[in-house]
Amino acid sequence: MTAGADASADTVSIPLDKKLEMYRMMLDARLFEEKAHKLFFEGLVKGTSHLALGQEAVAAGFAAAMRSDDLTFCTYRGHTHTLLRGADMGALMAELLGRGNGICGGKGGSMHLTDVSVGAMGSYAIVGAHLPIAAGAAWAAQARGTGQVSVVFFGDGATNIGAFHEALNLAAVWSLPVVFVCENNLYMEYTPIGAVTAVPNPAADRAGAYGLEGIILDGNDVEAVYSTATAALEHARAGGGPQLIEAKTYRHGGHSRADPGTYRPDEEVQEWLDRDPIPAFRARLEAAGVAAETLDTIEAESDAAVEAATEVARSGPFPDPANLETQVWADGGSSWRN
Amino acid sequence: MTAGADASADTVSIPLDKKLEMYRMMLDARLFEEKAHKLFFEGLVKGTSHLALGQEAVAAGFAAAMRSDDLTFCTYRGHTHTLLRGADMGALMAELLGRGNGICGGKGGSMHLTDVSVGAMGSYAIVGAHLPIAAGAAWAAQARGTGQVSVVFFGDGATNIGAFHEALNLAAVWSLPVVFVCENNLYMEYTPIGAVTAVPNPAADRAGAYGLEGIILDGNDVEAVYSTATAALEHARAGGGPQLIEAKTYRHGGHSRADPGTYRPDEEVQEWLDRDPIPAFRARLEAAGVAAETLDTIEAESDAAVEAATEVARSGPFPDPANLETQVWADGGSSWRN
Amino acid sequence: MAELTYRQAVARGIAQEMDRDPTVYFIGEDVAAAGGVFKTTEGLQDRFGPERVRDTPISEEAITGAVMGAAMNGLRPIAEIMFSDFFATCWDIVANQIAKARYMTDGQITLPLVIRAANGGGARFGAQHSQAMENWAMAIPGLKVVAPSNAHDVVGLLAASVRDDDPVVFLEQKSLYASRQEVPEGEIVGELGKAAVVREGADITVVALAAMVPRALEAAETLAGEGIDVEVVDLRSLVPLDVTTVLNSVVKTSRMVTVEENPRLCGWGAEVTSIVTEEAFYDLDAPTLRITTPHIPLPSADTLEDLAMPSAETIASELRRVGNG
Amino acid sequence: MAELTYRQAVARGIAQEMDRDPTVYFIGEDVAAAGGVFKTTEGLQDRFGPERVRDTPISEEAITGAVMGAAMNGLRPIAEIMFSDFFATCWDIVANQIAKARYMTDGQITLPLVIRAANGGGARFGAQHSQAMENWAMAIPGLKVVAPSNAHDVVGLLAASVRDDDPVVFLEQKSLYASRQEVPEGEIVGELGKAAVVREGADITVVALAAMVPRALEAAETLAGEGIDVEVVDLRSLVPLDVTTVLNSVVKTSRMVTVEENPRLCGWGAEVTSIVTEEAFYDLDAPTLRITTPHIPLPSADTLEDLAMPSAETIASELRRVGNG
Ligand SMILES: Cc1ncc(C[n+]2csc(CCOP(=O)(O)OP(=O)(O)O)c2C)c(N)n1
Ligand SMILES: Cc1ncc(C[n+]2csc(CCOP(=O)(O)OP(=O)(O)O)c2C)c(N)n1
Ligand SMILES: [Mg+2]
Ligand SMILES: [Mg+2]
Repeated sequence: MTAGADASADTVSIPLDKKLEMYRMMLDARLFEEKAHKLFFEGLVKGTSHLALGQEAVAAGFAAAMRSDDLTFCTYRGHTHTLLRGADMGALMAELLGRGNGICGGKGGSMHLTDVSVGAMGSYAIVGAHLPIAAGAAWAAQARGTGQVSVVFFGDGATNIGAFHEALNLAAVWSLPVVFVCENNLYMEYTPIGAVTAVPNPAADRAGAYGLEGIILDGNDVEAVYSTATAALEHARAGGGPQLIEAKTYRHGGHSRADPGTYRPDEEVQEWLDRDPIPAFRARLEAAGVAAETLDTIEAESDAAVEAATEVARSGPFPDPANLETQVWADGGSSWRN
Repeated sequence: MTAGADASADTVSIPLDKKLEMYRMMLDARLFEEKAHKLFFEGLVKGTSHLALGQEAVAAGFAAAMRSDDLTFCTYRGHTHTLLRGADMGALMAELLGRGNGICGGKGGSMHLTDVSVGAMGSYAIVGAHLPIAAGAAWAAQARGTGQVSVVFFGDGATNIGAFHEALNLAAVWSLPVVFVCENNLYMEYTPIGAVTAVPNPAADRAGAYGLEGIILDGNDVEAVYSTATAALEHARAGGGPQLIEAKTYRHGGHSRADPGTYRPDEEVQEWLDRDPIPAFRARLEAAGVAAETLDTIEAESDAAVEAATEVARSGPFPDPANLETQVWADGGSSWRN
Repeated sequence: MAELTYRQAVARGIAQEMDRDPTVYFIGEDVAAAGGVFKTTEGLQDRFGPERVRDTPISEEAITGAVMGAAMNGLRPIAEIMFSDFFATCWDIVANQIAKARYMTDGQITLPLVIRAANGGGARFGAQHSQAMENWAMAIPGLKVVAPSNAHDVVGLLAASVRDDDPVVFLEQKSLYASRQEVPEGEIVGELGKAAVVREGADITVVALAAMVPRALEAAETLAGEGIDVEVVDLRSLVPLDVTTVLNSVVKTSRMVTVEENPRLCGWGAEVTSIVTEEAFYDLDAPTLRITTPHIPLPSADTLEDLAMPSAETIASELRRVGNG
Repeated sequence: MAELTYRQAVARGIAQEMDRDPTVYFIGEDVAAAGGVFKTTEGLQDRFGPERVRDTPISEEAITGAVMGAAMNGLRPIAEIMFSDFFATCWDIVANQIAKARYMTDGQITLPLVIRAANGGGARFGAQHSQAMENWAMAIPGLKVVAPSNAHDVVGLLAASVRDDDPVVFLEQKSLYASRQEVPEGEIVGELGKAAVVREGADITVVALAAMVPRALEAAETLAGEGIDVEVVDLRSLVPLDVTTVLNSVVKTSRMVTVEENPRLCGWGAEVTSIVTEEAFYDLDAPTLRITTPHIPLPSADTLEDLAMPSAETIASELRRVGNG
């Protein structure tokens, strides 16, 4: 599929339980982040947080298609990606609140969620840096013959930084099993990507520079994402080399923290709210005969999970001050002298 | 003209005096560098030197086409580019020998030849760095309405580093008057560019990623270079934005210093020696009716100029030790404290 | 005389210079239409137009390369690197190109440019958005390094930096952005390389920078109540470094403590300490002391971050150790 | 026992570890088919094959990113950055990603990797290919920093670095590549964080690193003839830092001089000096002294470069100033 084509046409038949799993994933992500947003305004989430509200279909479609030992690399906008690989929701929420029971013991915070045990290999807060790192993990997979695939998510803005270019070229030359996924939500922080990018599709229109096909995808269609992801993972796993996918999507809210996102035209926001991936998928599921109660139950379960996670976080202890100086080194400490 | 096309077809009629100027330029460059090579083996050129023997047509064609206030940015392989913009040959040679009468007072050396007075804005020794810098100079030209064009020369290897990508995108987005010229001599230091690059034409095949046409050029045909350069400079000067040109060429010798270049197949070397731009151009000039004596005279004059420059360099004083700590700051000194 | 935040002082300083000199241009990510992620540059694009105040792609090498090239060719550009941590993504341009161009060309190239960035911790942003990296820049010959501690100095030192013919790394301490100060109307132009004795004292010299200055002052107040009279020196710029003011103070007090936000190793505190040990050894009555963040990346959790960075309390308790004997 | 050059010791060290551990891989520019631009890695690709010894594009961020990712996923990779100056082109990956990953994830990520580079001046390569940048790395929490002064240590410390579970920046001093030493056959494994007293002496402690070690030894010999007995400490690694050996020596001699190749400001000499001043203040009988390159980019001309870097002669004459009183 080349730039301009719509990947949803490729949707293969997806088993119902996979569909329901993805529905649950999207709801988990949505409700988790809506709660995080609330907690930010309560002053409980310190520092910053970058929500992916509206972008859940990309994370869900990929996570559902990945093998359990595949590796995810994401950005500061990484709550959803980390959660949907299977990280513990309570530990994630606790991390946002800077608690000792957080997934990184409070050392990482919202921008650095990581759960290596489920293949969530880190959230990277400097734009573009994780692309070569993901390629490196794929190189190790190739060298060791593990059959793992690295999947690396990044924004449209990341396509203009040097590391993007270096990673794509290396991955292509070494035929590495890595899938590069650009979540094009049309904006950097506040600047429209079109204002600072030489091509209309910032990722897909550059695929040719690395001998790759440019794949464009409706990132709000979770089934399309799942199908494209499945194909890309298979391709990479089979030794076909990297893939570059541009998923068109939109964040419902601002870039981070309290940003209201007012730099975006109202009509544009409305148009994308109308394309919210969750109700759209629900409608499709219902049309396909899934009972509303089934979906309501899933929603209620997600809600309960988020409430429970919130409780775990709120009641979590603050980090032990003794942990301030641990885990700089592999010996567990931080000593640089004798 | 797009990737794969041969720019020499566009050769417009070039006035004879321009042709003879270019012939002299190529000879100046050739003889200057042959002498530098000799002096390296005599132990007079210290450190390193990177010769562009065989690549002279690119430098000559561009220098002949540029306006006197246009700006050249080149690499450590920059003797020729700096010389042909008009830098004093004796001062260049003296710089290679680390003398106080060198063009940079001995502080720059072979890899950093610079003569701002003739628009030779520096030789940059870290691959790729000068591409954004050249774009920046073009931005100032645009902002100030000077009509200058920046021309930046770089190797095939430089197309895989991040700065290449960032510079091209910025230049395209801001429609900057900058001409990017890749001198594709098929090798990085010792590694064939094809072994580490995802596309066959490392620059031209990436032009599309910046909304540009990929222009491929026979870099050993000085007339083709001149014509393409003239067109690109006009385009950029007229506000048409950047151009990306890939000139295919070859270095006759090794990468640097004493490298014999043995990693290259003999037949490949021979094939390119047969395409040496200087005899080829001479043959064409003679075929067009230029008298052999005219060309011999030019050659003799170049030779004399190089000998004179060598004498200037050999007899130049070593730098005054007092200059060690000058010119860190604009006040001429290097003091960081009171 | 209006109250100005440190944040507002940035825009005021830039505007003052853009007004004065048409060759001053300003670029960075999200700085123009949106006024900057820290709201430090609001209104500048409206006032000076989209040619002179421009948004860039996320391309730090292109941004810093652009101001370098532009400075070579007639502009006096200002770039913003959003968080100082991101200097790492363009360190080649800054440390290898900008810093060295003049020397390598024996003075042929002059680079009157400023690169501003939000520096330091305290905002719970985690290890990749919180570094105090003034020591990275100080270690590179050819860079001037400025880090104001208050709104008045932001305006004055920014103006001085723009007018300076050398490249200046201008570090705004992000935890100070909300701090306020009375700042007079009219043009303000400071001077690089002049430290300020912001509190006179007889017993101990405390040398501080940026966010550590108000904390050192607070600690000094605490100790005043305990009979220890602390002198506080605000370095304001690291390059040039006002060694004279530091030495004069040490000669007076015979004791010196440096307070820096940097992780432990190779910070400016070590440099100042070494200079003092070498040049005022016989004036010292007690060992020097460096207060720093431990040699760790900065943690995100508020409680941990507060523990990591030197606070007024930890400064006070360390000063007590040095005593006034 | 064979004579080995410092250059050959690099290949020997890498080969020793690749032989032992099949998860050790090695990548870099021109390192494989051509054996490296300094001929430090000749024969490795022939011996270990093109999978384990690979040439890369000129993409320092991709190279360092690749070893980081690979180290997360089961390899113990080694990367070469050809000249240490080029660390600036990938400083984000090294300083912001590799150094911080373990801490930010509270120990979830372990990065057993080594990044080697040719460091320092003396080869007349000019300011962009001659920097001694060990202080850049030392200033970043999370990086270990090693810089051997002789062929034996190259093998042993390279082995120790590969076996270490933390990221190590391994700096080979390019002006030492041609130096030779008897090195025993068989496996050699050193230890990080152990300085060596390479010359015992009673009067002055000289702390040196890499190329400054032989120069300090030469200066010590000169002074021996003048009745000044110099002890020379080769730090060998900056992180971990063997403070104990330095302090023990200073307690004995009561005088300390550091000799480093770095430009003046914020080098490891300042760090060591500050530690000594803080912890052995009452043992010092004279001001400490730092010998460094001036705070300038390194010039290319041989005469100027020689003048800029600390030589045995300048070290000797500075040591005379410190005296043996
Ligand atoms: C190298 C670097 N430059 C700038 C930033 C600041 N920054 C954080 S997010 C962001 C916008 C990124 O846009 P995009 O890649 O489209 O991702 P999105 O936030 O839209 O998911 C910027 C500029 C950064 N983190 N790293
Ligand atoms: C960032 C960086 N990496 C590596 C080097 C070392 N190096 C110098 S020249 C060179 C090869 C460059 O090849 P190319 O761009 O094709 O230019 P050429 O030398 O062929 O003219 C390399 C790897 C460097 N100078 N800068
Ligand atoms: Mg975006
Ligand atoms: Mg080449």
